[in-house]
Amino acid sequence: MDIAGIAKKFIKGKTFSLLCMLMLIIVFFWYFSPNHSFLSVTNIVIILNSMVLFILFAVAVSMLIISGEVDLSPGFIGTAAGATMAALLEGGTVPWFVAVIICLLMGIGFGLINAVLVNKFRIQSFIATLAVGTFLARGFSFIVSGGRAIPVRDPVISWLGTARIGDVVPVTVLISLAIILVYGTILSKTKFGRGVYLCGGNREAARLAGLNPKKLSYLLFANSGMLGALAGILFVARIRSGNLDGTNAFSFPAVTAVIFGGISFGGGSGKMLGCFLGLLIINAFNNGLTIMRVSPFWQDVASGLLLLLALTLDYISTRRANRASIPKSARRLKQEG
Amino acid sequence: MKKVVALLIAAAMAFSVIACASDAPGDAAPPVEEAQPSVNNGAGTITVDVSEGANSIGFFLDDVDPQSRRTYDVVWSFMRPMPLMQNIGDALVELEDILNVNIIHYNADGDIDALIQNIEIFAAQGVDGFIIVIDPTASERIKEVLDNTGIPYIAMLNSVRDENGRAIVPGVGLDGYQAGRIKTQWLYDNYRTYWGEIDTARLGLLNFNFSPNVDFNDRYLGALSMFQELFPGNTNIFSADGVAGRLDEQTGFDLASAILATNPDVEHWFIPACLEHYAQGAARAVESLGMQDRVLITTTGSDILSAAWDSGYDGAAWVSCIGIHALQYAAPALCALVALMNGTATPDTLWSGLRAPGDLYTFFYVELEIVTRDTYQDFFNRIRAEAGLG
Amino acid sequence: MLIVGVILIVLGVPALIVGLATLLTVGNYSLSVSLVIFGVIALGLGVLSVLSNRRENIRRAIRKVVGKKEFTLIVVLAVIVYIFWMINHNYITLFNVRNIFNAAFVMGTLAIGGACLLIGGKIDLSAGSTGMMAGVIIAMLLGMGIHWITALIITLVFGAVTGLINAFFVNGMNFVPFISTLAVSSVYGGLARVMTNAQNIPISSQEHPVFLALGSTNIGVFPLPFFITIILLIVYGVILSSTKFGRRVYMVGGNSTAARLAGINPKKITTLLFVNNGVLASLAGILMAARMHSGSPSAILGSDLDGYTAAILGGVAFVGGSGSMLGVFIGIVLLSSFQNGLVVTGLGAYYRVIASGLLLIAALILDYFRENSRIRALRKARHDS
Amino acid sequence: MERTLEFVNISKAFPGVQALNDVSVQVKGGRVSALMGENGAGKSTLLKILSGDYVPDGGCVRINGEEKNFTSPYQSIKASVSVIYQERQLLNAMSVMENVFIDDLHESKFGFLNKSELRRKTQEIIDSFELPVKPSDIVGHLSIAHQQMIEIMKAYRRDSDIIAFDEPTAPLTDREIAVLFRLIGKLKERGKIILYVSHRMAEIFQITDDIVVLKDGQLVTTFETSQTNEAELVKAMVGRDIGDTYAGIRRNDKIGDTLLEVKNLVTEDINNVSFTLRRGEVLGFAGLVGAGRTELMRAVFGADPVISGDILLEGKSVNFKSPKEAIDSGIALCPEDRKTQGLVLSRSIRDNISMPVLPKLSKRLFMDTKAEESLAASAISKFAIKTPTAEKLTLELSGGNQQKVILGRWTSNLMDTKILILDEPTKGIDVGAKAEIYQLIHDFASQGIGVILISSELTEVLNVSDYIIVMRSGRITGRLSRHEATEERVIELSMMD
Repeated sequence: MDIAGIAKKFIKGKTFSLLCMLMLIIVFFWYFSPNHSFLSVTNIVIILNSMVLFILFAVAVSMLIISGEVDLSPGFIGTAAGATMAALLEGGTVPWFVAVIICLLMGIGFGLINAVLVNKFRIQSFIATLAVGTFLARGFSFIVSGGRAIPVRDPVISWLGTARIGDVVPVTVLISLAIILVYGTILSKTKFGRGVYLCGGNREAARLAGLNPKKLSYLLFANSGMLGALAGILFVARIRSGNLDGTNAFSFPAVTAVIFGGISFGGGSGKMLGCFLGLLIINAFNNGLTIMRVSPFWQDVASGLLLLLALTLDYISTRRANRASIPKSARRLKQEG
Repeated sequence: MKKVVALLIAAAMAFSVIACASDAPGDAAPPVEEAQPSVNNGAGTITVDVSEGANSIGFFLDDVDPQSRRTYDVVWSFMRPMPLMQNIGDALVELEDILNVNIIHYNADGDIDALIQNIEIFAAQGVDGFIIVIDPTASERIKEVLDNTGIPYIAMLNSVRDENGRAIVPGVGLDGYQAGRIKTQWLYDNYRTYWGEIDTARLGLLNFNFSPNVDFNDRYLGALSMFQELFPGNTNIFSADGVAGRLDEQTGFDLASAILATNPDVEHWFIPACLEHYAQGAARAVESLGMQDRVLITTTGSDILSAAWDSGYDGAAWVSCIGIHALQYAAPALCALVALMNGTATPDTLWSGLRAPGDLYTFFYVELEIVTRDTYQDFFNRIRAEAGLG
Repeated sequence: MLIVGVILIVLGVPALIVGLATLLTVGNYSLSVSLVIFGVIALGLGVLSVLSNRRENIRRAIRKVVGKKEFTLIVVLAVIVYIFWMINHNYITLFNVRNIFNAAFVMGTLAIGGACLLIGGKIDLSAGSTGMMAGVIIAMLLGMGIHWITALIITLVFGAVTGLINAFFVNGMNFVPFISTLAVSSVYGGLARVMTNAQNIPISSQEHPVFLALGSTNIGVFPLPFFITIILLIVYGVILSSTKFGRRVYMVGGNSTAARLAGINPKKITTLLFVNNGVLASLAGILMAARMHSGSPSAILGSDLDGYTAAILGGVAFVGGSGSMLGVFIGIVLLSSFQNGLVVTGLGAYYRVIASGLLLIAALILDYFRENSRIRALRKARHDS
Repeated sequence: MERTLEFVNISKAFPGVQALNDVSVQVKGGRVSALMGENGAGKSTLLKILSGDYVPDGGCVRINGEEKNFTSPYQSIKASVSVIYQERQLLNAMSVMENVFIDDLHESKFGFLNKSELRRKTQEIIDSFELPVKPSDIVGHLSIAHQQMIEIMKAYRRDSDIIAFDEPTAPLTDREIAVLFRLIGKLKERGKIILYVSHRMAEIFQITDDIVVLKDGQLVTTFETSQTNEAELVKAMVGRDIGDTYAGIRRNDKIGDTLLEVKNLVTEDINNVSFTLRRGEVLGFAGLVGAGRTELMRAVFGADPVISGDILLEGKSVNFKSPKEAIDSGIALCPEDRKTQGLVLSRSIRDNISMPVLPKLSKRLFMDTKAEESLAASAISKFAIKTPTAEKLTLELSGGNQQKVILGRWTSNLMDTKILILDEPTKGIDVGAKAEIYQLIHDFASQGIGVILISSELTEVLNVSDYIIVMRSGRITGRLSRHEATEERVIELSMMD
């Protein structure tokens, strides 16, 4: 394919429109922020730092959305993992890596509960994960911590939470970037990733072509639980205590970022790069609002409108794509269906 | 048509950004001139304690005339949008002209990680001081981040203590445990005026709690310990932990109504609620069960109750509360911060006279006074007068 | 069947007599009452099975009743109430029953709107914040001295408008319902806190005694707000079961292609359902404001999840097309008595969180088996033909 | 006034296939007119144009002389036309009376449903249909036969002037068929226009007055039922100059040893089927829709659970729990419905071709994109798939090209397919592409692959397969070699009980 063809395709693609929006936001806030501090090195690092936990949740949720499901429980699993981590480390007897492994296994456990409810009992994934998250995981975090935020004083974990490489870039930022890079390549370059797209596009056709959608669903839910737990661990490392509000409120923004990044509902398409750009846009936007000293209540309003805008753009682009290829009658059914 | 909608939403967003940028307290948009050389916070030989001159609510002026220096940017940062936090914000704004400061509001909407991030953001913006609710669940980390910024700060509401309980940050707040004890004490001293003599063996304690929050938990423990001291051997103690619900009236209503209705053998009830929302819910539950003449409710904080009294509420059960005017917090905190920013005081010299033995810095405890329907007006007026707002 | 009937009667009668006797004399309250209950049930079943043995139509009537979803729900409700009653006798007192209803009216009103939407094949997660906004709006309107009836109407119209907005996004622009309503809910959350500066807005009892009475008067055992919920349940029950519009809601939820073939416009129906849900959500907010004498930006926010739990417990299928208002009513009472019972029995708060989760998951699994058994019956039918 | 229904110069094309080509048919009231023709002859397309599901590219529909063009099913219902499809559109969770009166619920005052009226009217219709069903029964709980009768009742209740039946008797028992025919008789007396589509010769000769024969989207001829016989009808239906399409196939004649042996297989839809497939043989499966051929192959392929019986692959007994196991042992299945079971429409041709061989394509950790691209390119060239690049979405391909992509998937260089099962491979494909596919089938056979061909097109099965098995309702009713098999014999076997 010649360069012009690739370029034309790129322009029409989702990544380009995301980059434009990102530029728009950067320029807008660069201009308005007091002495243009929006683009200062510290602020960029702050933005990346604020994205760390969101990246983990977004990666967990994006793969599931591509495969046609949705998961609202990682935020709550994160809090449960954080509380368990703090409880395990309290006595100082349990070494940190044992505690980390236990928490990750616990995250996988909650993920598997989600998988069983969705696959075995055919419960719709969003109500099943909501139930597991808001009740089971949250209840578990209260029980394991006895209702109080246990301080964490383990040296390695506190280092993890606060250390900065070259005194600028926090370790957690590097971890999160590494994770989105690894999962991005898995999704686009490996056969497992290809399987996620194929099962998301047409589960029965994939099964008849030798893939195993059920196993994949179990794997993805377990992975989502694990990444949720990992985010919980990083959260505890950063604030050095098992706070019980923890990352409960992170599930919704993660799904927002994933949709914003062009991963369409009902699976089948969308890339991890889009997801990263979506996150960058949302966090840069929120950061900008804070710098301009916008009251947080208005930030709630703005983040709701941001998601609606994302859904509108997704609607317009799918409509344009539809008009191009599917015969009219099939499209009429698809739209009404 | 659908494209029109997308543009509409984008416009709505742009409007919401600009609208709020303009009405945010303090002129946010114009670029602040280059930050001054870093404020000399507490260097050198300051020994005299400027806060000695503080009046009973803790308001004082250091010897630097506020109008002679530039306007300081002060960030008021807290975790969750509660009525008290909002009122403290408004009280700080009232003091802006007197102390020549510009207050910037920030609330983390329950996300402690964002709270920490935003300290760094504001530090990078070159703000001059923080008045911050240091959430006890992450106090070490928040203190560490604040110290790294080198910007003076005053803790609000929650005291910050190290492992062996020493206060390590100057702050203004309320002694939750003491508040719990005072409420039960008040109920004990005044129940006769409402009920006359009663069979104290058939008296019950309905003790609200929201255990994950350290402050509410202290109030719960204080009330419990005082009740056990006043009525040794009385086992009618019922704890109502709202953690399964939310911090709202419905949870207070459900818990109170369930416990009150299913323990008929308890004739009279003390309800020293730890949180105003639960007290309001309990008051409605008592009214719906027709038990106004057998239940006395009091709580910490007077925002909801004073507003209700203003609009004519004269319910028989919810009779009193610990009077809290936001100025009681705002005045001492802002004055102390201004002194730190002016360099006329150091964290060590603030309120040195009031320091509890063993503490590194003083945590200025707000006076706790229980107010009733007929005493709350002049309590508030006294506070305003003492804060120089007449 | 005859022998079973006889045995049941032989067991039932003595149990009833002994139960009544001990109740009046010895007064070991819980044992004797249990005996009475057991006696009554055994006797009743025995008589029924003996009768049905002889007359065919009685057996068919019994099978018809037992087969219904609502019957299993009533049995579950009875068992739960019985267990909680055994643990704490004061669970069944006039006051506590009234508490159960008082805790149920917000969840109930939201459950009605939510159930209608589920039956029509859609879902709305913004009901909670719409209700909260309504509470805030009516408190502000009353604060301005507007007569409570006009304020009530304005707030209900606000609810309808939020419904229209949801309908525009879901029907007009094909957004995925649960995501777009979540986004709208976040917008309302922020707006409410901006309008109220995160404060409670009190409603003074001097100026609006009638409005506040709306929230606190009782009609027999039913508090007025729950009484309104019951009336709504009856009205919606009738609409859904025996009006043309009602049946079309089922059609649109069950098989939208078949509905379209019958000339029904699914989008028009679901738009009406969203508007209806907005109005009911704001009614819940209004009644809450009346009960609590204030509009608060933190009220009702989590209750829409409870509403859907009650609807699902009540047998409303999550995929749409089936469910009844009678089932929803039982679901509401079941959920509220369950949550109240947990408090009354003094179960630790943390375990209450897990218990309500297990209840929702159990309801979802029950829904699966109910749906599954129907499919198995269908396949068996095909096999026989 | 005598009712007439005319299709005037109707033509309709789909990407890659001309479903109807300038068809003109005239049908008069008071008569039952049968529409006959093989699968893909254009019968169902004609009905869908009548029902407003499809809009014709050319020509129009004239009812009683008046031109009508329907753009939605509801419009045709309003114009008193009822078409009863095979896939029933019923509301399973609702009662019989609500389904029957779905678009005409009787309202008493202020919108309330007049249930008693509704129940009375439904009972009337139920009595005339002689069904052991009550108006308030839930449709979902009824047997398939009864559900089909309710679908028919819907049309009967509308009392439409024109009623079209598409294979109505497939799920019905003989008693219900008799009831149906009596009702059709009554409708005929009331001067209704009745179109009747069926493969069952016995029915055609029992109730229809005249027969319209279609083939490859064109009108062949019309008969008076009384003037013609089965042989003449079959000849008209299939009497294609067999010469060109099939004669040109370079057949494979090297048939080797037994490749696959299935003994007494029992599943939910199959009872006690046994057959053998030899290397290089093209084994044809004929039968009507619903005879259980697809279910049999899905069981062999491991897609549906097997209750009892065993399957021997090259002599070894195998028990496939999932399609993956079957594919790894060299069995490939091209499913009946390309769009919902064959392709992932939202992905590219390359993705769809490389699906089953992903493990072979990944070196160490990552996918070897070059190898994948060359695999796709070779498949595209081998099957002459008309596409600019391998990145084109399968969504945008024609029926023929989509089928070739699936064939390309199962016979790509990295697949060592031993057995290739083709389920209706030429459904909805133009005649030209069909000939290519037939040649490919025999090329595969000559490479020693055992090919199983399921097709409802009589001539295709007869001319392409080496050996033919005929099935009906889950059982094998006949086995014929290519030479002894004739259309009449196969049709007879596929309708025998």
